[in-house]
Amino acid sequence: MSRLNRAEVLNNIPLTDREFILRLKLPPGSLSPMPGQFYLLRATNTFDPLLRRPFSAFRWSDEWVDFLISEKGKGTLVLKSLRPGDEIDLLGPAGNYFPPPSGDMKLLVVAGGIGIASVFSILREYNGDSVLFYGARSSDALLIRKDIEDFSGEVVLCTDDGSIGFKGSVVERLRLYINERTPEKAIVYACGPEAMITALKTYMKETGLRGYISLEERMACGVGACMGCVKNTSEGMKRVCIEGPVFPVEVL
Amino acid sequence: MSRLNRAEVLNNIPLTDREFILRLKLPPGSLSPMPGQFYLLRATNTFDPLLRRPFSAFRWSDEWVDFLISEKGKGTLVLKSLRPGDEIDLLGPAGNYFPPPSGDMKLLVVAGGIGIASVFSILREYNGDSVLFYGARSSDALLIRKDIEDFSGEVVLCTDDGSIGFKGSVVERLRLYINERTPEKAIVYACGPEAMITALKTYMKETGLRGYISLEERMACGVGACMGCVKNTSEGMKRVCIEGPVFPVEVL
Amino acid sequence: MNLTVKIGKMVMKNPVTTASGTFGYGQEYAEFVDLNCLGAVTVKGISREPRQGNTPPRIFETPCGMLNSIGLQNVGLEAFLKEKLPYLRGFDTNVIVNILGGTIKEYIELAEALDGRVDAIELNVSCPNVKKGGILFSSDEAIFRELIREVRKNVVNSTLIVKLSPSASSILSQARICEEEGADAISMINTIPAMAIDIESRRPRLSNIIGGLSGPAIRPIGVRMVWEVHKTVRIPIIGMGGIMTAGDALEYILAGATAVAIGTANFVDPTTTMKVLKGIEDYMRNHEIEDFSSLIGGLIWDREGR
Amino acid sequence: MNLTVKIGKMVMKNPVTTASGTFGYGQEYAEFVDLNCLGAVTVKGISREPRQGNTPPRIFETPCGMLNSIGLQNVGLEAFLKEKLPYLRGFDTNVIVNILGGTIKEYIELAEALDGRVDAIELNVSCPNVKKGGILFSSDEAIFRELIREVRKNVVNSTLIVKLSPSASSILSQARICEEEGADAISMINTIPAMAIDIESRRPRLSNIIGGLSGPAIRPIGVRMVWEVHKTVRIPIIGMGGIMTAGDALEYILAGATAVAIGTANFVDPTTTMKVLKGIEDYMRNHEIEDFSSLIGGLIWDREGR
Ligand SMILES: Cc1cc2nc3c(=O)[nH]c(=O)nc-3n(C[C@H](O)[C@H](O)[C@H](O)COP(=O)(O)OP(=O)(O)OC[C@H]3O[C@@H](n4cnc5c(N)ncnc54)[C@H](O)[C@@H]3O)c2cc1C
Ligand SMILES: Cc1cc2nc3c(=O)[nH]c(=O)nc-3n(C[C@H](O)[C@H](O)[C@H](O)COP(=O)(O)OP(=O)(O)OC[C@H]3O[C@@H](n4cnc5c(N)ncnc54)[C@H](O)[C@@H]3O)c2cc1C
Ligand SMILES: Cc1cc2nc3c(=O)[nH]c(=O)nc-3n(C[C@H](O)[C@H](O)[C@H](O)COP(=O)(O)O)c2cc1C
Ligand SMILES: Cc1cc2nc3c(=O)[nH]c(=O)nc-3n(C[C@H](O)[C@H](O)[C@H](O)COP(=O)(O)O)c2cc1C
Ligand code: FES
Ligand code: FES
Repeated sequence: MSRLNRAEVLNNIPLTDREFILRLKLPPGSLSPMPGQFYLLRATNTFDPLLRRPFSAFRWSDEWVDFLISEKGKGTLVLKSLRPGDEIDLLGPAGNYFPPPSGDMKLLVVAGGIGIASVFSILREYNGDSVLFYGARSSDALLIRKDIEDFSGEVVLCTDDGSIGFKGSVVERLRLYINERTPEKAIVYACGPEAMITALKTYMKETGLRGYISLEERMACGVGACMGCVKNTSEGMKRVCIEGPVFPVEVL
Repeated sequence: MSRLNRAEVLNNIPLTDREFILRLKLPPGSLSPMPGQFYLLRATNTFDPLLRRPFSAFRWSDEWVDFLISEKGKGTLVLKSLRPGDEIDLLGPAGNYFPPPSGDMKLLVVAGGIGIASVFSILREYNGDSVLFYGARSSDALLIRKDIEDFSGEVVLCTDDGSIGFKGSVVERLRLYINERTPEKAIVYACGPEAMITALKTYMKETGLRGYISLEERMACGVGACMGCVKNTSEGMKRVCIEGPVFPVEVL
Repeated sequence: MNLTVKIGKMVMKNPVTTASGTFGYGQEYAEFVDLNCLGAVTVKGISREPRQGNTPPRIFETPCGMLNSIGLQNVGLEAFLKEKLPYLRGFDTNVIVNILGGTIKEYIELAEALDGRVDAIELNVSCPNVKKGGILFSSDEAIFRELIREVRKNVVNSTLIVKLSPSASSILSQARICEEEGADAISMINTIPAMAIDIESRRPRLSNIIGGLSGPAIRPIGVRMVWEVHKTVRIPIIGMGGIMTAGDALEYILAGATAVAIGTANFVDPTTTMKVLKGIEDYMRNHEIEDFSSLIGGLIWDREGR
Repeated sequence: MNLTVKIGKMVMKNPVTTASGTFGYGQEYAEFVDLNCLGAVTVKGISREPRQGNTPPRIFETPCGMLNSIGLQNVGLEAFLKEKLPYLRGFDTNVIVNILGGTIKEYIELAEALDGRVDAIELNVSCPNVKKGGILFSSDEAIFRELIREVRKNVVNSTLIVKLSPSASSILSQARICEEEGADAISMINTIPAMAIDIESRRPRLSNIIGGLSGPAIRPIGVRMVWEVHKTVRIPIIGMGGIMTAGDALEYILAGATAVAIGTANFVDPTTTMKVLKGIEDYMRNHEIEDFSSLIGGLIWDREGR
């Protein structure tokens, strides 16, 4: 089964002014993604926008895959305007994934903003006692509230403005949580904006908390050829599209 | 009333694999076009395609204008994929127009291929005894057959392959017509592919038949500023977007 | 908020002008743009005698760009002074006249005739020198220097701008020559020589074979060149090349441009100049910038990288 | 239908190869492309020692193009010979190795080590010469000539290709030097130095500030340069720069390219090479062309215009 396909848009549902969920039909027999993996999407025949854009597999079945997308610029604008029946180019699944937890680990799933798209599937796909820490600017920037309600585990919401849940960052809240409960065997799975990642990294290194963080970098090829998407790690330059997007916190 | 507007797509109806009729809503109080005038259309936010594309006003009311368009490349492909409710940029009406006939003239309307889009409105807008000569490769390339049936005047169809009407070019057929009838006061209004225009020009100059031909040239600005769309005429370089697209045959 | 900039003697109420050849003689766009709101109107290149320009086809669209080989069709000096300039003088804006010649003498005559009657004279040096067998004025540094020196002598009351060509062998040494010879400002970039072929007919898309590439495709090249020139000379730069939005204009400004010119974008959206102006104002408001000039060359960088 | 072309000693079964740096070491695209079907695989630039490349961010998209400042990250000569080359040797295709160095000595060592083990060596001359204070090998004609002469002495069994940079002061005189010094072929164009700025942070989009512009935006510039070089020298040209379709490839070929390389297009559609090859075949069939080589430089033109 090739990772390069034409895929039909099944539906495209706006969540807010900027965010939407795009559902693509998977060709029969496609590989299923793992949590943290992504696809590279390209929706036009013109060359502006030119390059494919990477998006995490947010939710999937054997027949379709959902992407939770936030409009940023030209590429995401094109995706936002897709309608059922349109066809687009799909390359993936790509990249590595969040390694499944072993045994009786406590899963601390940490998401900031649109980072929820990358980690949400962990709650469904990986067994274990999971807590979701999900933060955003304010309550209306917290997406997929219905799905979150449906999730049977513990959910901790945080907002910068305190309009819902904890007032402050997810990393602060995680710290409180850990200080209170000191879970014995915990593992962090995280994705979010740069500021959150930086704070989380510092905190995890301080405390020796183990886990994995999904990173973003602009991509050209998405297949490891161009060396465009690298991050500097303690093990040298690593390609986010191949050796990533998920990295153990130790190397960051 | 500004000539530059956003216009809503009212409908977009395929005629063949390549040809379609795009109906745009005109902003209230818009200027109406005259036969032979055109609009410059731009349907995307990206820069590929970059420039506006010129299309003749094919049919119009106070509320809308129809364009009869043949898909050639990127620009027309975008137009073909428009759906009702989409909004596009519209500049026009632009250019000069076919001068209305005076008195009891016989109107010889000559169209080759998609050139029908530019001259068809003459049959409706200008009074006079009109004959339509309309040629194409073969019968299925003859468009808007229903509208043509509804036209009360004389219609002469021509096809290169003889699949309908006269087998041969419209210019040959026009020659036969004139030789048979020698109309006293005739005036030609024509639009079509380069080969047809060349043959027509030669024939008209030979016989002294008078009339007007609508020309095409690639355009950038459409407002007379860039000097990109010129044709070399006996009166010097003329801009198709301002001094044209309609030229009296004498200057060509 | 102060948007005023000075280019030589010319004071512009805001940093937005038009690129020569893309805005006609102003009149063509007056239907869409209040010319009073522009910092300056730069008109199509003027030659001593009227010119017919090249045989059509003269334009062709390429990815995010266009080729043109207009061949400098224009009404000529006399008609410009009689028919076009008075119209523009009816507006509260500066007039920049782009000039071109086949000999240094022609340039001098144009400069003399225009000096003091227009706010600035922009020297288009991408013309073939008929005396030197058709080589471009921009491709020989000695001739380039002589041209600027001689024209400078004859431009006393107007501002003298030299328009650099990105295909010059070294744009940096040309910029230095401009400064040394007393040009008031540099404008850049002109179009980049380029070509497209119709594979069906096997012929060039333009009858002139080669044309100039403009539009958003070339913007990253223009921004780079403005940045390099800004680091090299102290005279002001009018930046252009693919500016479609206020954001694009601000890239040029942060790279070192004192003013910006809108070219091909006028074709795409005739109101681009006004949108760019408004976008710059919005940006200044959002970033609480009082004085436009504090943005010029405001790129933050260091040698180690960003 | 005969698609065979010869570049120096190297016989290519068809004129389609990949542009260095855009196809990894071949392996990355083997999932999408049958490497046996390519005329040649051109790999990422190799240096004597492994290189880490520049600090990220290294790429940025621009209108119809992209900037890159990879900074030549690569596995180094030894790992290439041990890990990458054997894999490629498993396919029935030519291997072209792009090389780069900071001194002429480094280039020579690379050439010596690769000569005879790969089908062609492509000299990337857009590198800073560390001995000469970091000026580019491509920006000084004397050093450029010396580099080619010295490397040529050491490339006896493989084909020697010199890759020209569009930012060279004169690409035509560089092409002449290549021919005079016995290079077997020229490849062109490399990326064009360019820049983009984040107006919110006021910082360059790339940590290296300047990057190379590639993609469809630059194609008309590349086609023009290939045409000019084709009129100037007799050695074959491998044309590249923004080729996205067979039609684009045919523009380069009609302008004078003997073979074509697909670069940025691999990122947009990993199967571009195969589509280009098929499109060229279709074109030849439709136009009843038996021998591909009759298309090379087949542009129809005359001095009067088209
Ligand atoms: C592995 C991976 C997985 C991703 N998963 C998702 C996902 O599931 N959902 C989702 O919405 N996005 C995701 N992203 C980010 C997404 O790829 C970018 O937002 C998208 O490519 C932007 O394209 P654009 O053309 O709309 O914006 P551009 O036109 O490229 O950029 C517009 C503006 O937005 C800024 N910008 C661009 N990308 C980002 C970014 N990532 N963060 C902040 N600002 C940015 C730019 O600096 C620029 O100013 C992922 C990225 C990676 C690398
Ligand atoms: C005043 C005027 C009125 C016009 N009215 C109409 C109209 O009513 N309906 C209509 O369908 N078209 C009309 N045209 C032609 C139309 O503007 C072009 O077909 C269109 O701009 C092509 O754009 P594109 O992006 O699809 O093609 P491009 O991508 O620009 O070109 C694709 C290919 O088609 C070829 N091509 C482009 N334009 C033409 C052309 N005019 N004739 C033949 N081949 C061409 C090109 O050489 C190229 O190979 C008119 C043109 C003018 C100047
Ligand atoms: C149709 C056209 C005509 C032009 N004519 C001139 C000219 O007469 N003189 C000149 O100096 N530059 C001329 N230029 C170059 C522009 O002034 C400008 O430098 C160039 O197009 C880059 O800007 P842009 O990408 O915003 O168009 C012309 C450009 C175009 C597209
Ligand atoms: C990401 C990237 C990396 C490149 N690396 C190299 C390189 O190592 N050596 C080289 O000679 N050219 C390199 N190039 C230039 C390409 O080989 C090619 O000359 C250029 O991109 C123009 O072709 P294109 O527009 O089709 O990409 C690189 C280009 C890109 C986009
Ligand atoms: S995007 Fe090209 S190596 Fe990762
Ligand atoms: S299209 Fe610009 S002058 Fe006609």
